[in-house]
Amino acid sequence: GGGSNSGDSNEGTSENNSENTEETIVVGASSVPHSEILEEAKPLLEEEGIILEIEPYEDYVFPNDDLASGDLDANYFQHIPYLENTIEDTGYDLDYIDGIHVEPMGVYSQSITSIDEIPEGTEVILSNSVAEHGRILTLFEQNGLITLDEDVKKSAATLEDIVENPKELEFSADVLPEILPEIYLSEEDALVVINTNYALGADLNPLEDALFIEGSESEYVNVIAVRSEDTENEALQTLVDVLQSEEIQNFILEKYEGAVVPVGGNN
Amino acid sequence: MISIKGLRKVFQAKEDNITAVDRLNLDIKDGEIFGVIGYSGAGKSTFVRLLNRLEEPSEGSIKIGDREITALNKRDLRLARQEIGMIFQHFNLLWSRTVKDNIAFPLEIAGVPKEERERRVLELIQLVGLAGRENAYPSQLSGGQKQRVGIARALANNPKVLLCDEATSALDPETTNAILDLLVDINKKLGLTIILITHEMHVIRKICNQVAVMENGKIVEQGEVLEVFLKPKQSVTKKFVEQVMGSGEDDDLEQLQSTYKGEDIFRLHFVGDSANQALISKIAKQFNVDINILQGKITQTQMGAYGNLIVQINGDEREKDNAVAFITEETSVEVEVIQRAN
Amino acid sequence: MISIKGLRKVFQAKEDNITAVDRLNLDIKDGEIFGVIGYSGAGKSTFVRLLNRLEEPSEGSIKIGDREITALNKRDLRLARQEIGMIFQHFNLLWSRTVKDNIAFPLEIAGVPKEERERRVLELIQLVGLAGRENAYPSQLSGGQKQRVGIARALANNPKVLLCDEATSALDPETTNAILDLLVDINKKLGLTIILITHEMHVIRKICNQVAVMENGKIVEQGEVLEVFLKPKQSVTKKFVEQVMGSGEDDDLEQLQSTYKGEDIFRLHFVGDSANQALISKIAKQFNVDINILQGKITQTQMGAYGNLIVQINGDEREKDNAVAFITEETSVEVEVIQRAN
Amino acid sequence: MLTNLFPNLKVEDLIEATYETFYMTIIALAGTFILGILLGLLLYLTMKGGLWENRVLNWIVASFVNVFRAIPFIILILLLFPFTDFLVGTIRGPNAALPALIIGAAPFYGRLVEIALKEIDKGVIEAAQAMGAKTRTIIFRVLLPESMPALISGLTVTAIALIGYTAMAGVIGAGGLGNYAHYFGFMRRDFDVVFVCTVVIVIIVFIFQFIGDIISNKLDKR
Amino acid sequence: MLTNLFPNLKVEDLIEATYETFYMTIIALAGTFILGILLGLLLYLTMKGGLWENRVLNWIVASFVNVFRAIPFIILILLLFPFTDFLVGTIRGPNAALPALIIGAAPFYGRLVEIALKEIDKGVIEAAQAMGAKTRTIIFRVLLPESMPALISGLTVTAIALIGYTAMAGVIGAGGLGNYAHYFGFMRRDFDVVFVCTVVIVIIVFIFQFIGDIISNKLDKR
Ligand SMILES: Nc1ncnc2c1ncn2[C@@H]1O[C@H](COP(=O)(O)OP(=O)(O)OP(=O)(O)O)[C@@H](O)[C@H]1O
Ligand SMILES: Nc1ncnc2c1ncn2[C@@H]1O[C@H](COP(=O)(O)OP(=O)(O)OP(=O)(O)O)[C@@H](O)[C@H]1O
Ligand SMILES: [Mg+2]
Ligand SMILES: [Mg+2]
Repeated sequence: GGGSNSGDSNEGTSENNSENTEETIVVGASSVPHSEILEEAKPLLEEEGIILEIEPYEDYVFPNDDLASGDLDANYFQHIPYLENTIEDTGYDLDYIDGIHVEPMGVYSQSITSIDEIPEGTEVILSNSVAEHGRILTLFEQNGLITLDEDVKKSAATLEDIVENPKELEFSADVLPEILPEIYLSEEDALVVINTNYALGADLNPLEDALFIEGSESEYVNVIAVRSEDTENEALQTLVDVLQSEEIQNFILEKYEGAVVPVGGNN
Repeated sequence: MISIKGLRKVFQAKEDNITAVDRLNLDIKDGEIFGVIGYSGAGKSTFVRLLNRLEEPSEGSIKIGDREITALNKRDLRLARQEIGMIFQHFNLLWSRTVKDNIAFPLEIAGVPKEERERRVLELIQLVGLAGRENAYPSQLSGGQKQRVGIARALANNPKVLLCDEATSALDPETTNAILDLLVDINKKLGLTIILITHEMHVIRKICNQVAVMENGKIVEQGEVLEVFLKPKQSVTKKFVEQVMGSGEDDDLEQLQSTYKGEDIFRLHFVGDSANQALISKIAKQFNVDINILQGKITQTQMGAYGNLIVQINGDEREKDNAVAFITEETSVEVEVIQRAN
Repeated sequence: MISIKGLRKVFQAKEDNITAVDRLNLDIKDGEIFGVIGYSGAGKSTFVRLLNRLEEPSEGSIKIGDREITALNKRDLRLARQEIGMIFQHFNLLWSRTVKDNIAFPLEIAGVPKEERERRVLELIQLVGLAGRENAYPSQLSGGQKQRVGIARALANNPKVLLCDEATSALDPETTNAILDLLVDINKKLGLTIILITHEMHVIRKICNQVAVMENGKIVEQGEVLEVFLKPKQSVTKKFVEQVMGSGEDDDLEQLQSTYKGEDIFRLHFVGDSANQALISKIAKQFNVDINILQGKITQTQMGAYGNLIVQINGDEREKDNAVAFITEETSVEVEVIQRAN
Repeated sequence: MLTNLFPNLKVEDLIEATYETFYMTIIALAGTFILGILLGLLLYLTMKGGLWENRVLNWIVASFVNVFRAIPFIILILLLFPFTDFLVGTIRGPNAALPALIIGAAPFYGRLVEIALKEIDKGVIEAAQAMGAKTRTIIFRVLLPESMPALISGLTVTAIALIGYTAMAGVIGAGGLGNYAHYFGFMRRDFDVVFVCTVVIVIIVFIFQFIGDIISNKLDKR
Repeated sequence: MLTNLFPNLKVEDLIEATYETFYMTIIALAGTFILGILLGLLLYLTMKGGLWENRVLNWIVASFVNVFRAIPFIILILLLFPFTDFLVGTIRGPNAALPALIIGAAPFYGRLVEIALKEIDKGVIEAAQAMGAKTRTIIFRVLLPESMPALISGLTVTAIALIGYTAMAGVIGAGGLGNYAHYFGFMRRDFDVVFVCTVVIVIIVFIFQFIGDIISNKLDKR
């Protein structure tokens, strides 16, 4: 069902976390790794007197809509640039509390083993999720493969903003992100840009197999987004705290073998 | 009174149009049993289908009682149709309903209450001889049984006019007779007007008052059954009348001619004049000839014997001639020479 | 030679089973035209459908030629069926094909080359009188026209055996005669064996050699047509024979009795003995009576006149008695008293 | 045992997803049946030569049917938000999926109904007309009963298409097996979950097909 | 003018997406037609009382049909990856979508074919049997021609369902209008793109429906 007991009601949140003042928070999340991480955090939150309800989302539009409309108390699926884009597009009064993790974007290929060996005209296959395109292109720019239009915000760049492409890479951005590992296996000569968490599923070791990969200091940190008025909400603060706790960070590191990098705690 | 004026129906076909019913004028009196005969494709089915506007006329008008059928709006047409029963050439039963429910259908339409409906249905099932099969579905019935369901259905709602398209053509003679008796009965008791297409002349003879002969969409002959039977004018009519009158089909005649080679064979046409009664015994007495009846059929009509007999006349040449001359000149019996000895 | 032994068909129904064909034994010679008559629901259609195994027999065996139909595997049954034509009571035409293509269908199945197929189809269209309608679809045909397409289709592939289920019951007499002539013709020329269901006795009389009467799934009477017509044993048969022999249906008799109230009326049964020829003129000469033929039907058979006449005998009381006594005692004509004056 | 074979499967979740799928399918099916019959009848009655021959109305109904069949499901859900909100009071969850499911499936079923109606022997309709039946009577006593086996078979087909649609209804949090398989199985590469969900879906499909076949055969008296 | 009304719309992209949708729909439709007729015939022939009555085979075909109708499309695409790779040589792009489209739609069409075949008058089948026709002849000269109007109407319905499917085929880079609307319209909140794509889809649906209706009516000689 929809976000029950949602809204801005913060009454009853007490600093003592007494057992009879339990509060429910509803958090929208995409599948991997967000909802997995939230599930892990559930029992920890319960100890704090907070009941966590996870609302699964399959797309990237509705979770922000629902957050803005009040159906959700928070969502956990997006990185900061995407959130900013959405706010710009819609005027939603959203903000985030803090970052939780980074899913570094990696570029893989079966036949090509180093950046220098990339032949001219190689096809680059990337996710059809436009939200990721700026990020991916930036990665390519950082690795000296292309140059982007300087007037465009990096995080919002699209394929059309490529001004220099010396290797004449052919970008095809039309595949569902979670199918990319299969594409990697089948299209031997192409460069495939895969989110690390999906790469794991295909038994790739991002740290070893990737041709090049984002660093953990990437600005594409996945955050807990909330309505602006809730940034100080204690229950949500607690959620962030728990997600940034050592226990969860260890879980992330273990489960994703370093492919999902926990952030926060240190800032 | 059914009054039809200039009725016409043209079927649009790709190559050429087919005029199935062609400027037909006709009056049918209330309570009449009106037979329609004609060759296959003459337009008979189309004609009756026009009467309740299952087929929209291309031209012309139809009046039943004081209702101008061709001018009715949908609702009035519907009400008018409830008083017109129809028996279809191809039965058109609902396969999803049992015999009982098929017969009950027009009663449901007319809003007859349940108990009365059931009573009436059982009565009709008895009448058409389907007792014991009331819960069978049409697919489990023989051709004739389906036909009888169709008949019962058409009669269910006590219509004022009944349109029958080959209603008995799938039935054995026994069942046919039973159904025809039933129709006559209803006709007499309730004044039901019946328009009946058939190719079986004995059906016409048995129950019709009036008969019309159709050919190429037109009524080429029409009148009292007896009159048409007695004096068929068109060759179609003659062919049909011969059927009921049993007058030798051509091959029968040939057979007779070869069997009685070299002998005198005549056909005597009795035309329903009571003065001709006992003609054969009269001739036998008056002339020295033997009259041998080979074949023929005589039917009694209100005006006397009607029909024809093929006879062989034996005897002295002179006597024979005299006998023939007598019949030809002194009686209204017509003599047709089929074969002379010399 | 078709040889049927212990043939039985039971339809499973919810309430009770229906034995449509019940332990039937029958032999039909090659080249014979075999008529089957019986009331509606007697099991006639089921019987012929068993012959080509459209209906699987519950019991019994069927042999056509030296093929044991009931024992054939699928492939052989298929080949056997190509030599068995069938005319269906409900036509069963393909609505998606024109008249021409419907008739061509069995030829396609038998793998006849295109030109020959076309030639044959045109020929058949002529034969059944559908020239000009060859490109019409079944939905554009009248009932009789559909029937004729079915007939042409069944004949197309020159079958050895033809099964006809009410093949002419939707046809006018003229067309019926043409079709029957066609059948006899093929029967004579090609030795086609025909099994023909009909309720029209004149069809039986006209073309059949043998006739079987079915009742409740059993053959209750069977034999040469003439024999059965002359000496019908079962009451079903009598009823059917009366149809073709025109012997007064009961209500006709009643009418006669009322018209000729108080007079002597007899029915004379001529039983096909040539010694009885010229009986009426003989009586007229020998006795001082007038014989007035009221009604009746006489048909010529190979053995002489057969049929019956209802006559009124007028004259002196004594003479009348003598005349009747003479007929009864001296001739093979049977006298039935319908009404005596006193 | 289940947990051994399918380590990632949570039985309660599976049961809940199954329940959601059933819930959505059955309610949506009921709605689809009614709306589809209505649309199918309208298409049939207003067509050329139909009982209510009406070019304009036919065109309107046909357009409606085609438009709603054409719109991708996700976009349909989006378009229906205001309507759904008004009707169900929420735009999330299984109940919110129902309007989109029904409006997505009914035009489809409507076409199947139209096809089934067209197969009815014209003769029996004429017979009913000749008896002076109202169009209403013809609809309820001739058209629907005589086409019922095909209507039921068509409904079975639609039911199974609906089960497929419910998978897509996951985007608005309607849950169901398809969503469960995708979100908790496929996306996480827990193929045991995908497998079990697929098996359950197949079983549900068989159940629908089985019931549909039985009813359809029972009704067919030809 | 277009660019004024629909600022986010790129006409070349729209044309390409339209082309992709047409391409996938038409090729998949051809495959679906053949495979669906095959499946429908098998279902019909092997059913109780059918020409090839065979419980086991019927059960197998029915299972096959039901299983593939039941599997959510995205999972179907996944399952078919090895097969697609083998057949088409790639698992990406419009051609790679074809196997999944066909295998997703054919079972569905197969059921429609079965329903259409069941409506054929038993009498004409008997007539063909009585002439000694091979089952093959009965199939090609009786069953298919006599049910053709319903088969074509069913194919129209399937074509339109296929257009819906192609939207989902976007996930493997097959493009098409549905995908274009979803990713370039909906995801970017450019609703003008969604709108135009929907209109184009509706137009395509109308074209299919129009052609289907004409053919079906032309063939119907009843
Ligand atoms: N499929 C069936 N299921 C049940 N009963 C059937 C079935 N087919 C025929 N019958 C019954 O079997 C009996 C014989 O039917 P059949 O069709 O052989 O009669 P028929 O002699 O041809 O009659 P008609 O002259 O009316 O065509 C009838 O009582 C009929 O109701
Ligand atoms: N829908 C139609 N389209 C075209 N022609 C038609 C149509 N219906 C009937 N006809 C033609 O109209 C003529 C008259 O048909 P109708 O059915 O009235 O004949 P009928 O006298 O009833 O014959 P039958 O005794 O064979 O039933 C026939 O030539 C027939 O082919
Ligand atoms: Mg007719
Ligand atoms: Mg019969």
